[in-house]
Amino acid sequence: MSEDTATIGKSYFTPFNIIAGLIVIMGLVLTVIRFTGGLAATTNLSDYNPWGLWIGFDLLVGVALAAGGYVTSAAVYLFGMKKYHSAVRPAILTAFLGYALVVLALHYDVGRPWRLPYPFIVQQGTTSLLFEVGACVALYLMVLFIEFTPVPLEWLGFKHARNLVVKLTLLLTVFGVVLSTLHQSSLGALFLIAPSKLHPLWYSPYLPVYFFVSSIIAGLSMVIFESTLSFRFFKHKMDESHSAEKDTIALGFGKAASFVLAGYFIIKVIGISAGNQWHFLTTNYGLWYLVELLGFVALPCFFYAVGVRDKNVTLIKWTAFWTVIGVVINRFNVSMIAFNWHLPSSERYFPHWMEIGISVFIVTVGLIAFKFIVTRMPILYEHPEYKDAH
Amino acid sequence: MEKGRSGLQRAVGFVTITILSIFIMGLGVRKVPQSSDDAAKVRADIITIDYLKTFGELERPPVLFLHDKHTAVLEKKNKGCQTCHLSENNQLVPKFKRLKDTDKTEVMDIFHTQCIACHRQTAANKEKSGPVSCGDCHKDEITISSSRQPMGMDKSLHFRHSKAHKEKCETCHHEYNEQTQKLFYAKGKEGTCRYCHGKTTVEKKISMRLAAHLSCIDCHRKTLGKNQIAGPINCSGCHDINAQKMIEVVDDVPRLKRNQPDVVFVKKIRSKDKNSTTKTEARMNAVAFSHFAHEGYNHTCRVCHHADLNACASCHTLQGSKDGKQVKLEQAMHQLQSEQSCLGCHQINQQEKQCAGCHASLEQRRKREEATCRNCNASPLPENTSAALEIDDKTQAARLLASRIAVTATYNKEDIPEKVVIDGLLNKYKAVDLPHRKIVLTLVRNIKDNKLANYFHSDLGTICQGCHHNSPLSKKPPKCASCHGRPFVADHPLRPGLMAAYHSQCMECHKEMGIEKPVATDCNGCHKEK
Amino acid sequence: MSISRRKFLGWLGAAGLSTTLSKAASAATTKHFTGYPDSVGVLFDNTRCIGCRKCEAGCNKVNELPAPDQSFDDLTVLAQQRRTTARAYTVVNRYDKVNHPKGPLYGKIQCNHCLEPACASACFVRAFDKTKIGAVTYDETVCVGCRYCMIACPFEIPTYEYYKALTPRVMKCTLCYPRISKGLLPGCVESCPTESLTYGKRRDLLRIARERIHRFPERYVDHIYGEHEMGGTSWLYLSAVPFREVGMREDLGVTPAPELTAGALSGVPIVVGMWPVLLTGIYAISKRKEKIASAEKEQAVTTAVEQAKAEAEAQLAEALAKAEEEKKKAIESEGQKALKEGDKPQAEEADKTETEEDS
Amino acid sequence: MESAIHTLHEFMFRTETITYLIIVAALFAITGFWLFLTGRDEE
Repeated sequence: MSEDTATIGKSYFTPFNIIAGLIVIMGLVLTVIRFTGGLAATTNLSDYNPWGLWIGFDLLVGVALAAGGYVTSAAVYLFGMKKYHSAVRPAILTAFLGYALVVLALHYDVGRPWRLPYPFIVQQGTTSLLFEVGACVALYLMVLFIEFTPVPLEWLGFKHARNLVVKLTLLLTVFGVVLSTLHQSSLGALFLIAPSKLHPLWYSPYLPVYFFVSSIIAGLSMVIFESTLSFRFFKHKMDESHSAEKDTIALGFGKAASFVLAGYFIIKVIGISAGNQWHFLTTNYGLWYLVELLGFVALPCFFYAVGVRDKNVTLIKWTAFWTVIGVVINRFNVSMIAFNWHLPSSERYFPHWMEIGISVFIVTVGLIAFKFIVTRMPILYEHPEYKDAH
Repeated sequence: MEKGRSGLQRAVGFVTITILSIFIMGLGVRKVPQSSDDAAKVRADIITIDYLKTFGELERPPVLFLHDKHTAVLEKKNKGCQTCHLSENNQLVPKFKRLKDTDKTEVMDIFHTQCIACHRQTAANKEKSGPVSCGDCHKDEITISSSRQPMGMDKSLHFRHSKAHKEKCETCHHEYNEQTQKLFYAKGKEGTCRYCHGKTTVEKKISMRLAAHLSCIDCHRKTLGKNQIAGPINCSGCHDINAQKMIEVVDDVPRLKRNQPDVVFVKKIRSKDKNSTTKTEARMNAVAFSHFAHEGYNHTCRVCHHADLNACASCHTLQGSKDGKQVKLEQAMHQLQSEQSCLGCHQINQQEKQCAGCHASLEQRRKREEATCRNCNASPLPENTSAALEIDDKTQAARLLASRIAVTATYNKEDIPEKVVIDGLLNKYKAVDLPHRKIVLTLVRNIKDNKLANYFHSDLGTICQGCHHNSPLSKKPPKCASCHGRPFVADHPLRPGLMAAYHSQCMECHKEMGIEKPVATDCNGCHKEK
Repeated sequence: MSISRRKFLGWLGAAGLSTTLSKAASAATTKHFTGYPDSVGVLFDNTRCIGCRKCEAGCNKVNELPAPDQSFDDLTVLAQQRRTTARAYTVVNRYDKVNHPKGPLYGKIQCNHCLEPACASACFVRAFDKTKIGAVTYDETVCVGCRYCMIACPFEIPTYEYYKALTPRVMKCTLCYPRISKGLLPGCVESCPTESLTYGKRRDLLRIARERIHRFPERYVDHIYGEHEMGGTSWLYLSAVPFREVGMREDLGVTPAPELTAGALSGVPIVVGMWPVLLTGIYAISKRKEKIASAEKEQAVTTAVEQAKAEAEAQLAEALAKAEEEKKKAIESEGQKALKEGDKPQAEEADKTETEEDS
Repeated sequence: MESAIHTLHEFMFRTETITYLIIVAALFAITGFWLFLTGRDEE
């Protein structure tokens, strides 16, 4: 990837395009294998391990990292922090693409993807947390789509429609936060039903709270991380206010992330105490838990704080990256590493390369879509016709 | 930016320290047993050094000390027990380098300085030596497990000892005089050591463990010192299961001479105190008991005489007494869980292969018929007859015992059907010919030499009931199918269907009796293919 | 499917009806549910099992499952520990290392048909149903294939046809629901030669199990597995040794699966109910603050503008005075020109102030 | 007439179904109510 790849009129055979193209070709081949050979042909899933990378990464991590959408829009539209306004559109775009890809990935994972609407139109399993997750993700995807529509409408010049949607902003934002609260927490609550399978250090009645709070952390960090990348690769697309607000956003979101991380650390410790799981801390799993808790919660909390106090934007950016990894690790732990811990190693799960391939393919599709939209539509700059319209 | 950099440096330092400390902690936690051969070890000579327990909670895990390993090394160097043990009153004290556990620091220092000093010196001599650092002795994880077997003296071993000591019982047996506070020998009052020496030391009575190690080993050692044959002086010699099997067993042990009766009535003992208010007499007939025969069935007197060598009823009175821990005479004789009671021991006998085939499927706590009681609590001669004949209790008991018939009663061979055709699964297999007569005769033959079994199966048809259960004794008992039909009948939830009744009875019996063929899962072993 | 859908729609209509609500209200969550009263089950007694795999064969036959890799007569497979698969609803395992004087013991694994099935609780299309008779059935016509049931099942029973590309199903024992509905025995029970499997009403089975323990206390551990595990199961177990030694988890607890998620589910309506209130409230507060701030700003601007105006007026006055002075010297037409020039700085000044305030 | 509820699962299914319906209704209602509440703010 380099800056000039985005410049229209140049050769299509840029490094980004070549690599992305290869990945897409691989993804399409794997897709064919998946839908002709079944899950057995492409995954290491087994009767003991029904959920693998496609749930652990594509769904859990995907949704967590797309939390920037509701966090930013809530901050700007509900809490009145207008100085972060330039972060809203990229965040909404990231979230929209994130959720769209989550849904795409689910088509690979479930056995009969064309039945995905069944829970809503055929038979409702209302006692299932997955029903709740499904309903919220589906609705939130719609909300995000509507929230995002002003961008293509501006791009296409549909002024009326655009203004109509903008009027709905408050409603959509409230709705988005409600839905996000629900499904972010419910993703954690999915594992509440399996106390006998998830390691006691990770299993807690507070799992939904942990997932929700960590999604805020993930959202804040992703906005910082993603604006860093955007600045690096799409600098020429940014207008003055976006470039100028970039550091303000890093400082503000960093401060928020640091504080939320502190709270998260406290409730994680309380969870251990409430379940009296201290003795597990001296085991191998305990060690790994401490790595997660100290290395990826306490540490970024401290780094963010230092970064904010010293106005060190570089440190904040790196911490954001570190925190994002921490959230990924957390989701991996709950869904794969600490899950089925009671099984002998021969029955444990490790993803098949094709599973990784599909995940990479989906992320690549996301990047391509992001690049396509950012280079064409008013994401990182304000459309000249709608300046001062907010 | 300068300020930022310093913050960054601080942060990097913090990361490094955190991650390092996590991994150092992790290393501590992850410590796994290092040598795999240690892990698999079982030894009989493990002594757990945890003497400091008496002075409060242990600060470190106890040390597992391998005694034989040390004595073996000492022996090679021609060093004796005195290397580690002090002596008192011409006897070696089992404690390490001290006579008493005085106080915490002193005991701890004795172990630390002496053990480590010796290990150091051995190492200095370039020999294989023991650990000198804390964690190598005080280990969290126990990698060696103990195979120590309890040791005791049976009739055979007792005979060998008494023969070696020319029947001088006083060599070992003693009593304690409270006044003079001295041990003395009382002829005719000998009992097993454990009657006085309990699990733990209580006041003047040292524990059995201590007593045995003081006396036995000391004697063995001194005898060995005189170049005579003696018992073991190392741990495994007595406590290793294989070593125990090597101990010479005398088959024909002459009867012990301790004034025990040959036959006796198990009954209430008439109180010598004439003013005794208890007037209760047993309602059941007293049981004639062949003490002589039972001596032969058991390896030690302790099997029955668990507290002393007096008559059962001296403690286990009819109503129960404090001495008998309120266990009444009836319970003492009939309790099933107890190894000392008649029924308890007989029940254990039923687990023998030749008995278990039938008895394993019999409910132990089932209500027995009254006639069964009479097998033991048999009616004696009417009182006036015995009085007229001037027969005393002993003779009476002997007569009763002599009148017992211990022969398993079976029907005439021709009355026992030779084979029984089982044809419940004709849709799948050919009919099975059950060799009925052969089975009956084998069962009878198996218990031919078992007096206990013969006596209890002396009623005609009793042995048939092993299979023909739940129906009255009869020469022609009902067919299995007359009760067992369809499975899972609501009225009789515990009654199996015909197929399961046959299968479980045959298989259960074969399993219990150790009959390996046909294998239970080999259908064609019984059912011939159609 | 259509029935349950109608049922759902029925509920939709009934939601407002008092009958439904009152019934639901009478069954408060603190109520203890004991399952369908006459439901059936099976009691497995491992002291009777001989490990012949006849139950596996029977199951395979009545459920028309594909032939196994190794024939059911081949007992060497017992050497390894197996689990249920998409081709075997039930398997028997041998446990050699048990502390049992009479040799190895066997364990049979199949769906336990929980009284409160975790799979049913977890399924988002209600593909699983705890039927009145006791069987937990699976409806492949609605199954999406999310495999959350497999995550949820504490006994690790449901399996999946991973090898099927387009029509994979969750596979598990059905307690031979079609057969028991017709009054027949489940395939495994029917083929067991020793009645290690006792079929009957769960209530009766518990009684039988207790009776066996009571009569042969030395033969069994004093526990009926499944009586309370995970809220109780329709399959019950008796064992000669502690259940963990025959591959059964003793750490599952007695909490029924739906209760594990009840807390999280109850949070949903509260969030939906109160979040909009809370968020809109915060919005209103921030909006109000903004309003006050902008009012203050406006005022500040007005003041500034007025100040500028005053200054400008002063300048104007000065200019006028100057002009007056000049007027004396100059002719009338020139005086008018001077008046026009005095207007200019005034406008410029005002503009400047405004931009400063804005930034 | 529906038969009595015998399992917690059945109970939860019924209550949750109704809860979800209430939720949907509540979302519309609360939006409407907010508009009603603030309808004359501009005046």
